[in-house]
Amino acid sequence: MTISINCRIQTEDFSVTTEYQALQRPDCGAVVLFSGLVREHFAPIAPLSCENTSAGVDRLLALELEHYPGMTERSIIAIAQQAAARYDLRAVTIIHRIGVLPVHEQIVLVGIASPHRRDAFAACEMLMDFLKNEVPLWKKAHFQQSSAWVEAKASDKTALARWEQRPS
Amino acid sequence: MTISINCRIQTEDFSVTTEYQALQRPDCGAVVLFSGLVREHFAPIAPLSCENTSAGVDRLLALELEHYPGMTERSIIAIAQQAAARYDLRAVTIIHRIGVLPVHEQIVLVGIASPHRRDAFAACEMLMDFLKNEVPLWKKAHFQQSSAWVEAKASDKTALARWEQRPS
Amino acid sequence: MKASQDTAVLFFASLREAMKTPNLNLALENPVQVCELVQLIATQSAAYAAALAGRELLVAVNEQLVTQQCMVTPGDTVALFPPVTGG
Amino acid sequence: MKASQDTAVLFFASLREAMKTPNLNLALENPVQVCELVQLIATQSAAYAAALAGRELLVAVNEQLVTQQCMVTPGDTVALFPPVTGG
Repeated sequence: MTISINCRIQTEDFSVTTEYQALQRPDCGAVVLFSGLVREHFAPIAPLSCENTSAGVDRLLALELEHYPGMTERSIIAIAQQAAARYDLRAVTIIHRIGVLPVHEQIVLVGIASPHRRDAFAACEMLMDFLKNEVPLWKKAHFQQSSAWVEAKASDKTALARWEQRPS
Repeated sequence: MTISINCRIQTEDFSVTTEYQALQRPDCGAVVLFSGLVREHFAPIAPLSCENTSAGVDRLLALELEHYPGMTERSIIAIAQQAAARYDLRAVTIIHRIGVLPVHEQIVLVGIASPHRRDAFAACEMLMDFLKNEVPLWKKAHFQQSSAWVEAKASDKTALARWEQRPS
Repeated sequence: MKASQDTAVLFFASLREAMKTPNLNLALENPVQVCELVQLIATQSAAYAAALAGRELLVAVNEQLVTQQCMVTPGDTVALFPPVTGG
Repeated sequence: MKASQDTAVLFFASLREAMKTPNLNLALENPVQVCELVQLIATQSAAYAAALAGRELLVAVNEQLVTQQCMVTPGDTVALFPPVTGG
């Protein structure tokens, strides 16, 4: 069974349409896509309530993504291969953007094509958890008045642990 | 918090691009899309091996989707509301096609926009499990030489049970 | 004797094909259980009896999924169908 | 005395900003543990010591994540960075 793995780190935007079409396989009944976007109301540590944000508390303008050229690309291919070893996948696409990404911009795309939906869902969610914990990428939040590096969330580590408990 | 629920039963094809754009919300960092397609090598009961299929065993031409007009639409809205009551969702799109769908055609789309990826993934997967078990839709497989109604899979019932065990 | 009221019974998918009709109208006088209603249809013809026999059936009354023990009131719409396979 | 070989140490994200440089070259003569290498950098200046102190650091040696106890061989590329936050 061949599997096509397509991983890219890029500054330019990606097209969900193009990637969705490229993922399709005649023997795949399921395509799952995850798209991560820069949302408003982003708080680097403690979440701000909507009321505070709209009342003029420092507003997020953009996220800046830094990576480790070489290692980041290799890490992403490595996690794609781990997912492919664990689930019945036929195509995996991972695109992560770097540089300055204003609010509403697309940051990351994970796309999976599989004969069966459960494999596609599990692999997509696993890859997002691995991306959040194991790939050298760092976010800096640029607010109107200040900037701050985003701190790693405990909930992302917890999410990662799920994949260690499950049988492969 | 407002939530937009968009459910449709239709014979015509849908555009993942259009639905993806319609799902995006300024406060949503996560969009998860599931697209189900008519795959080759489809077997209504026991799976055929690829060897058999390519060796000329009865080949799938199309799936035909039957529904219960009125109840199907209401059931889909009901499951979307159940997902929205359980997870932090801002937009839900469910489109299910009916009629004759040749191989490679799109059958179903479930799209979720949420502030957080875990809610988006869980709701999307829950909705697919509910669609497979609780919504009046039936597939008939048209092969080159014969036709057969698709039988319900035990694995889909098992998948459904997961949502009963989890806390809401 | 009470006036009877038409109760529509709809069939879908493989059951519709086996029944060779998408629906029947039954003149019910009193409420009956779904399972009694199915028996009633089976007594109408050997073909119906054969179509309904030994088959896992789901039931909706007025577009709500119910059990075979649910009561059907004259005038209700009943739907009988095999386990669903959409998605 | 052995010839020393340049060992590149890269810094990323908040650590890069705190160190005020994206990299340093250390002339190592013998293999050292990562934690010893971090100590070595901290002794070079008070600013480096402050940047490295009390911070959760991840380490990659030749682009592979390793622990602080891992040995660094002269000529390796070491990267130090805070916990990742991509995705």
